[in-house]
Amino acid sequence: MEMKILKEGTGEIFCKNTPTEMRNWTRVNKTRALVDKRMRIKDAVKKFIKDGDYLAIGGFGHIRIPMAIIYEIVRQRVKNLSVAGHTAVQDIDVLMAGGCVSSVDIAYVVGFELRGLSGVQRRLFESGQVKKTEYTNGAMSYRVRAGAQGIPFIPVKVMLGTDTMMHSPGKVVQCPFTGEKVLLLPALNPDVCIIHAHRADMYGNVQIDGHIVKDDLQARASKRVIVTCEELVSDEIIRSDPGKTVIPFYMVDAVIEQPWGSHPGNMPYKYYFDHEFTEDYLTAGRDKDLEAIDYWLEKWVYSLNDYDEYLTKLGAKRLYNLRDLEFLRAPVR
Amino acid sequence: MEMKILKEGTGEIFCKNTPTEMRNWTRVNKTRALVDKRMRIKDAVKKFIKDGDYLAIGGFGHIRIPMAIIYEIVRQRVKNLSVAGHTAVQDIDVLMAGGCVSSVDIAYVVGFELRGLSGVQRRLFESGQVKKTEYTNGAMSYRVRAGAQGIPFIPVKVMLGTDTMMHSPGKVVQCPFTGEKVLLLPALNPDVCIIHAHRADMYGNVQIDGHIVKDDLQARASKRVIVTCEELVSDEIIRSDPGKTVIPFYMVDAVIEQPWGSHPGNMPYKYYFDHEFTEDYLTAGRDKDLEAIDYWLEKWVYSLNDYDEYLTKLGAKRLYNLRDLEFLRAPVR
Amino acid sequence: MVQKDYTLRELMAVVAAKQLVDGKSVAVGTGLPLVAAMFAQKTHAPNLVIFFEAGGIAPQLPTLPISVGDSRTIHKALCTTTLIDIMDSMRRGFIDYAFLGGAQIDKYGNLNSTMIGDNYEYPKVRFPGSGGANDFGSLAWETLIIMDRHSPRRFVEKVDFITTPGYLYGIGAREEEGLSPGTGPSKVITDLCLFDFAPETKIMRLKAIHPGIKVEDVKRATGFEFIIPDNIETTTPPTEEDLIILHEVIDPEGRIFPK
Amino acid sequence: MVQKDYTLRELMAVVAAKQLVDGKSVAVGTGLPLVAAMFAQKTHAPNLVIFFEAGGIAPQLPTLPISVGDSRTIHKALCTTTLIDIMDSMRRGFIDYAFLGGAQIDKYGNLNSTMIGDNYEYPKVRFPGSGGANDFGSLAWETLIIMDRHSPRRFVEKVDFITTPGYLYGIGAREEEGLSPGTGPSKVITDLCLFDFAPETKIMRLKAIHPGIKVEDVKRATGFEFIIPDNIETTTPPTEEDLIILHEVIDPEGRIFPK
Repeated sequence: MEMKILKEGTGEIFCKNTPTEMRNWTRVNKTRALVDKRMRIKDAVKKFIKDGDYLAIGGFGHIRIPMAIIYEIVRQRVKNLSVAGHTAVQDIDVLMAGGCVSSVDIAYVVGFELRGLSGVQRRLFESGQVKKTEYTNGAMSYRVRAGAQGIPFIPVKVMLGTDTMMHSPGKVVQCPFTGEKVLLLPALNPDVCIIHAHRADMYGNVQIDGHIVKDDLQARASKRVIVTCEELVSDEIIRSDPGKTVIPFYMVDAVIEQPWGSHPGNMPYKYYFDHEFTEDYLTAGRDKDLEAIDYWLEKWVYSLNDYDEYLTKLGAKRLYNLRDLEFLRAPVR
Repeated sequence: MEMKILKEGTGEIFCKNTPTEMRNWTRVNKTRALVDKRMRIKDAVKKFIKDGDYLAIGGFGHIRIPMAIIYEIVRQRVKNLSVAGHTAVQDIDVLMAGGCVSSVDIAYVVGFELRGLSGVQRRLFESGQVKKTEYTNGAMSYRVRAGAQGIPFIPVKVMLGTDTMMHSPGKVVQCPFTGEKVLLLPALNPDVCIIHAHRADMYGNVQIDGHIVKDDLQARASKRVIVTCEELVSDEIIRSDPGKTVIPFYMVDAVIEQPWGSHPGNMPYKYYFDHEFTEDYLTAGRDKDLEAIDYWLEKWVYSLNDYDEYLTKLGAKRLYNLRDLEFLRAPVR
Repeated sequence: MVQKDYTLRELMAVVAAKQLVDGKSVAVGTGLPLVAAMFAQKTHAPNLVIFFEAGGIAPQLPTLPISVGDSRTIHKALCTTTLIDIMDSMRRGFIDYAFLGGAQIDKYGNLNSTMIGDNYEYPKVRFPGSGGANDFGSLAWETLIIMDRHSPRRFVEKVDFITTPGYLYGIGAREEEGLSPGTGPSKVITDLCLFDFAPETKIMRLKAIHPGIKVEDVKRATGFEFIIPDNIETTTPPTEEDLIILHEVIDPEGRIFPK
Repeated sequence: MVQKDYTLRELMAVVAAKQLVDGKSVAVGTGLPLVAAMFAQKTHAPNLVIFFEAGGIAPQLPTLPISVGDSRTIHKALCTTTLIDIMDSMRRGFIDYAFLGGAQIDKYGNLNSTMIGDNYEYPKVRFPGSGGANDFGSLAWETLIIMDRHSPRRFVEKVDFITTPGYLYGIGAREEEGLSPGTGPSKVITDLCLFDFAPETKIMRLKAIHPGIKVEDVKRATGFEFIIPDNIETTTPPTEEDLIILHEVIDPEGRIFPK
């Protein structure tokens, strides 16, 4: 008896980690002990993100995105990253503007939802400078779930019959139990996952308020997990509500307290989008003169030493206005 | 190209629902509107549980189990149930004592952990009166996850090489991406899932404190979901902490406020085991004279009209002592 | 002639809203789809349940979100969860409608939101790709497509890339490829007209035209042959009250309908 | 002769505890395994992390649980989650040790906790089945097996049913069947002795015997041929302090070690 492969896509698999290799790697490289994992963002990026790594980003492209880490990756000029474009918006755009990315698993990229398309990404994808394989948001989540579960592939019921499938590495087979056609997709086990959360303790127990999007799965599927949080709390606070711990400590490699760490993104229950900042950024990226985006990067990334300087440059008033906006109230300051 | 089936088990698949049938059934039979789903346990069991149904039970066998519903199923003398024995302890034992069960997907049954084996279950399984197929706790969760995801099968990395596998319906194949061997198991989509939770609103938004065990997946995979809860709250309370909603309303068919609904089981943060009650029950079940268990059933199930009468018979003092036990404090009453 | 006391976008929003039946559920994107869903809730479908792809279920929307994942989409929600959980619910059959759009559409309702050009490696224009669109188009019971700027460049014989499945290559094709039976696009709402799909061929069929539009206008704007039945309805323009709901209740900031 | 100032159960608990290295993680069942893990935490392995199958991670155990899912297993835990999440973490390689037991064991460490008899349909005795045992034995890095009542009825040439994989039919068998490389049982702790497995054959090998026990006693009690190396250690009996920890700190209610 057999399951015939009826059709298959030609998309390249950018992330080569297999579940078995992940296990073996985890055994040797991840501590299970409760140890203090606080460090500076600079050091976390230096230590855990290498040229050529496959990167997964938490949040939803411009919501709850780990921008402080993103800027630091650009600042350190990391090269040839592959990125999970599992709704990637401002996060991936800055990385691509900084020249850090060489290939992308695309579910949603290039777009800024209602704000239109990105000039930076259009340039890089349309010129073929950045390689790509097609998926869907659901498919990317399914792949990461398979990676988290430690199985090498997963059957899905999306992408079937489309060019999206033909530009993926998916394989169509018939279910040996029901006979129905399913698409098999390879598991995804990123090298690094970066996440911004509401709170964490120094051991790496991470809690997120509101929708989790895909961060639970990505942390479970990845080798390294770097977490910034709005608030670093004691483990007693974590232990008082352990059902809220979305990512347990043993998955996490570095924890950094970084308030406003998602700017200019929206951090639910904390601050809303800095719309003007993003529009200015998009304008620079769409400028035919490439110096415009380089100027932006110089101004907001390279010329600054760290995220503290970035926040200082933004100024307290601007930041607190975003808090007012989040809570739909008029600013008082 | 093909995936050859290298080995396969002979276990019977008791639950015949397929993901595609589930979808079609759901479209017609499940309301998506926010409607009042409160009803009496008696009516919920009558309306939603039929002879021959496949039943999934929430909690962990003797922890957070929906005993009020279990007793009502026995009282209504439902017949020929198949049950997911995904750590099934006191829950399945009472159903089997009541003659409601004809087949079981076994991961963990017969045992009461430290309390030893069940006489009732040994009798029924050893005599072949109740049919069985073998799985593991992990495997049953994976099957339910596949059912929740709406895919007909799932690859797993357990059961391989064992008699457990040979007495399951699993099929061993090689992964078409990595070449490694995996076991394919059929998805599980139960007809009915019964759950006891900490709180719910009348629409069926369900919140559980502490470990979820498998209730999230089982509710997602099942056709019908009946929920009892310690506390029925307004939807405003649910909306104030929506991240805690483990089961959203549209999956749920009936909601019943039933404090102490898990007795003699342990309800985390509410009450501990009624150890004496369970020991008495086990003693009756182990008695070679079958009248002993019939007497127990008559006394605690058939002679009572509903769970209110059961609680009255137990008495307030006994119940509040279990609360004290949960919080490791001396009783005052 | 189009009456000038309402805009085509307003008309499209109202026509889209009317496709939604009370007590059903819809997965929406930002922009017109969300406006249509909110409008339906405020008028004929108060029990319509709204799902957002990023994990928000049945929020009490305080204002129009900018993203399908932003704070507004989880405001006083009944459940906040994960993207995969929304997709799983859709596959389980819990989501009746999904709104979609794209850069191109063909007569079978196949949508392209990936690229323009004939070389995948070097597209003339690269668009976002599927996002959740292919998932929605594969899994929701009915796909409602909204396409503005109805023109032969967007309504084409063959899309450059099938991002999201319509009826693929005709009747039975979705089932043949393994997609869930009983699904597919049911309506296409444009700034000229409303299409449905002929049951016997799954080819787009003119169902209604907007006030002042002629069948010839639609033919000129469409790059493929669609079915023209004997009876063609005219869509109902928004009433005064409808416009008040659109402007004052749903979009007081004028983000979708500039003032 | 066994010294009578400690019981064999106490000795087994202490010997089991000593297999656990500080800073590693262990998935435990109730009874002796949990006692061993708690004892290790109170002595040489304060940074040992405890996982419970039903979803409790790193609780501060206030007292001995009765079930691997009861309230005690989530008391002030760092994370409370699902059974499948624990299994996924184990498959990802995060869990070093799992404790297992069974009704029968063979020379390759295969465990039977399903049934006694030769007819699956009508077993002489039906036991619980795998529960999480097969998952643990398939996925944890090292399986530590605790078997009391060491006798030829329990240590058999061929188990009636392989519930949980040991080394199956010898070296390479686990990998051949598709189990995760580098896993398998590492120790068997009985009331007579401590076994490990010979690296070249994966057959059980006598590593140490309890004080007062002779090799002959072990041979008589074992229904298969195990490997007897030249050097056999003697296990270290619990100290006075060990016994105080066992009785007063871990099991003050005398549930595992009746007073």
